[in-house]
Amino acid sequence: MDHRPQAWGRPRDDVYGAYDASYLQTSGPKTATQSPVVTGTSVIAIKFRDGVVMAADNLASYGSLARFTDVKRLRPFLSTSVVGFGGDVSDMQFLDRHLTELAIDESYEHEHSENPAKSQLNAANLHKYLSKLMYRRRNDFDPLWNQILVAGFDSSSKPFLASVDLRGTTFTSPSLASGFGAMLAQPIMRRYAATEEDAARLSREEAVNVVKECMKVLFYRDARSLDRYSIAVVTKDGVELSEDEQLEKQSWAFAERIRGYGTQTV
Amino acid sequence: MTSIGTGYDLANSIFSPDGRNFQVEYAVKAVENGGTSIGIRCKDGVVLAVEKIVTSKLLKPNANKRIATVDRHLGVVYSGMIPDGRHFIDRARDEARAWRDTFKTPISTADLASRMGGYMQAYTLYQSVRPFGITAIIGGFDSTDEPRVDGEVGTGPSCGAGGKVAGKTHGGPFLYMIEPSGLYWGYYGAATGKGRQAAKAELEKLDLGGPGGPSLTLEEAVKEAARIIYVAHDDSKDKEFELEMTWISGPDGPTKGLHQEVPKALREEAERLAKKAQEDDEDDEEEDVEGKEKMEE
Amino acid sequence: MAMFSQNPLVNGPNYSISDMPRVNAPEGAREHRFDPYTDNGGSTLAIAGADFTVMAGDTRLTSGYSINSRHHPKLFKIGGTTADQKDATIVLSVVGFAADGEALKERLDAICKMYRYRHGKPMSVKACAQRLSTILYQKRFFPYYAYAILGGLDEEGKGAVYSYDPVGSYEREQCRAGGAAASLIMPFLDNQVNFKNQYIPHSGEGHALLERERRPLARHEVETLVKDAFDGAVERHIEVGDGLQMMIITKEGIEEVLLPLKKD
Amino acid sequence: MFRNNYDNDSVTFSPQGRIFQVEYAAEAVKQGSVVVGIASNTHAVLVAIKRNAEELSSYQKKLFPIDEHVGIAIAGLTSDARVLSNFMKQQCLGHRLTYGRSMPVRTLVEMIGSKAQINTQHYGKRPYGVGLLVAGVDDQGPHLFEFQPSGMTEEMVAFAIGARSQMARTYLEKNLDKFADCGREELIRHGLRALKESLVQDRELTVDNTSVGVAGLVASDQDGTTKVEPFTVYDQQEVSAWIDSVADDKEGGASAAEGEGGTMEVDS
Repeated sequence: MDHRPQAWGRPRDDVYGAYDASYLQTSGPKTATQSPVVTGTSVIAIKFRDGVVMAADNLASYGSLARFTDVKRLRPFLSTSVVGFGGDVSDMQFLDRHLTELAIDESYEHEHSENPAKSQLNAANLHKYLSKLMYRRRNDFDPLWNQILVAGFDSSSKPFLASVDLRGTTFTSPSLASGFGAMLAQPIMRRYAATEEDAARLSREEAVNVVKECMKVLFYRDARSLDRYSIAVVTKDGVELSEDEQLEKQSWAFAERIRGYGTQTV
Repeated sequence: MTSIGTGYDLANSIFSPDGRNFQVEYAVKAVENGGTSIGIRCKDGVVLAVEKIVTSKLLKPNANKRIATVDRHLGVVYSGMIPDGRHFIDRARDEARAWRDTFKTPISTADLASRMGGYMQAYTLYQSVRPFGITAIIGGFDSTDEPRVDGEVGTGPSCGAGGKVAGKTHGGPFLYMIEPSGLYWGYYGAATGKGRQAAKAELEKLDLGGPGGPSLTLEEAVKEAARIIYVAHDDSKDKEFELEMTWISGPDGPTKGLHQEVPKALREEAERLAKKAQEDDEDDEEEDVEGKEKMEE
Repeated sequence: MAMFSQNPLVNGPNYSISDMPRVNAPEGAREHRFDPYTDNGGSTLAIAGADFTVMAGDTRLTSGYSINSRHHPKLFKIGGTTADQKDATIVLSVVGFAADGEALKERLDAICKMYRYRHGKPMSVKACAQRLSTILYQKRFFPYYAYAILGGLDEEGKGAVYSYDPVGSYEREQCRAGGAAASLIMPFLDNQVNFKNQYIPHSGEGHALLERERRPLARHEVETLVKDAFDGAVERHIEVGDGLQMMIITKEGIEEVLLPLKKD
Repeated sequence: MFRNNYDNDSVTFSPQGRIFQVEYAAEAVKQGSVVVGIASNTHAVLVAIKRNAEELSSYQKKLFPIDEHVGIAIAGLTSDARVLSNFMKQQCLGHRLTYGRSMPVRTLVEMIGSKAQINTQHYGKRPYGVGLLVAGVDDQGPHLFEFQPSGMTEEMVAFAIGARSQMARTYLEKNLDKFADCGREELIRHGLRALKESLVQDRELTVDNTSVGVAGLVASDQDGTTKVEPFTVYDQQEVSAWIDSVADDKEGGASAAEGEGGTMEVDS
């Protein structure tokens, strides 16, 4: 027994090493999120004639560690829109809970409407809301470390797809991709939907195929990706979300010819 | 009301020498002037109903709803001062949201009743406020599934530590009624407002609190609720009224665990039956009277 | 602290205890490694005429070398009675950090709408211009990273262009280019709009030549200038391209034109 | 000074469960000049009588635009109305900024309802001394709401509040069934006729004392979608044609209405 009561119940330094108190921020100014911790990689989406297709893999990485392999990063909202999250997973969970509350508040306002679907928040409204939220958090220097894609319909019932990031920057385009997808998937998607007119000619099947093809390319070349993914199709009939898809028809033949990496000796 | 004029009834939170808070009792009077509200807890859910007196022909029919949803699985109906009821619901919704913020899961019916009971009670404690002029009935269906955590991203382990326990049951239908004093009880069937006496008498005839639990199904309860409101209305026949009804079933029932308005077709059917039952009753009475007269002859 | 020093020989085993004195930073102070700004590229341009104003901007939105969107307008109608701004008479262009630009536009528009609600009349360009300066200056220590240009018609019906720096310094000008390609376009405007360095040949000795007479440009001349300016900028600047959005403000209202630019 | 011991403040119930201060506040509404509102399937209109303090003074405004899709008519304390009006304006603007859509009319009305209720439950506050008719359009179509000092808000097909408004309400009740299918102009005329019912003997509608406000949904000619006709207040010469159009049926009463809406019920 140590003679200092202050020491009772404490971990011993000679067993555990000195405690690193630096994270306690005992001095210096307060810090908010400075960097993402557990992260999700790309989210990709493309518009087509009657709606939008969105996909994201089911991996949450901790640095280079594939930490969680069953993480759903596409979330339906009011069964009329889909929100896809890239970036920090805990911030995504915060946003998901926030959106649940928003959806409940929204149902309060319209529970007695004759036709609630007509006046409920559509994807454009939701994107506007999220952009205000993200921008406010960046103003507070406490950003939500995500890039978010929102898919659904706007007030004139046209397919809607837009993005907002941790700084509150918003933009829209016939196809969108966050993270690695902006480099690898976006050029492929733009081949099929360079303009709104192109997108309006795409069929659902074509759009789904393009997205699946992009997910494959991303799995091949993005080290923080997974071959299990979620895919959502938003149409006027609602959201069809499947959360446990497997990448099909992978070909690793090309990998055999790549030299200079890994354990190869030649 | 023997103590009117003695001065103990002029401010809230004042005890009279015999230990009463008159302002709370007067608030109950405001409730007793309001349209009748009832709630029925049955086998597979809860039904709420309210009698809305049509005060003006110019009101838009069926546009002004009185039963409100709190979170997704709870319904609140009230009798008394309607603006106070709106305030009550705003607060109930805030409580439900605060619960979710803290516990990441929907609030249970019992917990909401407790929170709101506390809130109402606080309005009997100070001279600077007045009690609520309402009695509220809270009905809800607490999820029978393993409660999900808001924002969870995966499904978690299916068994073992942190996993699911086989055979464990959760939730079910619940019904509470809160009075202006903040007092609340759980009920099998609850009634308040102008026609509460008649309504209570009818509720007691239903098999709600038997040892094997209520045998009444939701659909039957809807029809009973409509009938009871019609019976309770009897006394103020001169004024027209609208019947508003909502229900909450379990995840396998018609509302899938949500608090919703009773579908129009079912409500109209229930109203038709209620009117028919009433007419039959009246006929019986007339026959009774005739019978008596004959006897006297 | 001393009691729990890191010397096990003297004191026996040591224990980790967070009893370090708390040096409190000033209330609300925050350390950050988060950069709240980014440059979304693009360029804007405004030219005032005798009875019109032409505002223009490209529609590309970039971050780094990525093109985020090929159609992201930088021109906004301000102060109309309705959300669709059908009866607006003022145009704001913003370039720089797109999220700040958007926020700036919405604040100015909200202020114009409150002005109309309170005073029952629309805000003049002059008043709006002054107010915009105040908005920018109020955020002097966390500025909107946005180069704004405000265009409209003044009380006499003449074209008015006001240009701003991010912290609210502003002046009324004949013309102004902003954003990524401002340094490419501005000299061209100096020459073509204000006739800088244009002298009448043989009108004097040596370099003491007479300047070419200044005259206000006609609308079609201005529109051609704008197109030429952007075609040039697209050629030389990677952040400019995709589409050219033009708004022409006259006493009849605001006319909007969308033209293609190179998408490379 | 007081009628009884229970009417000093809004935190005391009478033995019957009434709150006299709130009831007295409702009386203040009846001091204001009359306003009428009607909603059809396509439009919501407000019409009002403006008062002037004396011959040469200006007329008190009765209709206020709140946002492009909503307007209000007031009866009672104008300064209280201004507080509510500013609040509503701010809420609408905020909602538009946050969600990029116009605020649902019911949501807006319930907000002021909640605000007013607080004033009836706390010592040191007083109920608002004003009643409102709120007319607007949203995704669910046109709406008309009544707001009372108690915080009570109700959606109406048509309604009138203010001095002598009972006569206007009687007119509205008689013509209730016609409103739903009324066109814009006919709806305004119904409003003006209801207003006339409430006028004091030998006073009439003039361009100086009459205000009209309209919001509506207009079918767009291009793609069949509906567009919002923003809430607009009409005064002075803008209302003269409407006043003229209801001027001649003063005695006949029913004649003008009969043409379009079938026979009008006549009091026996």
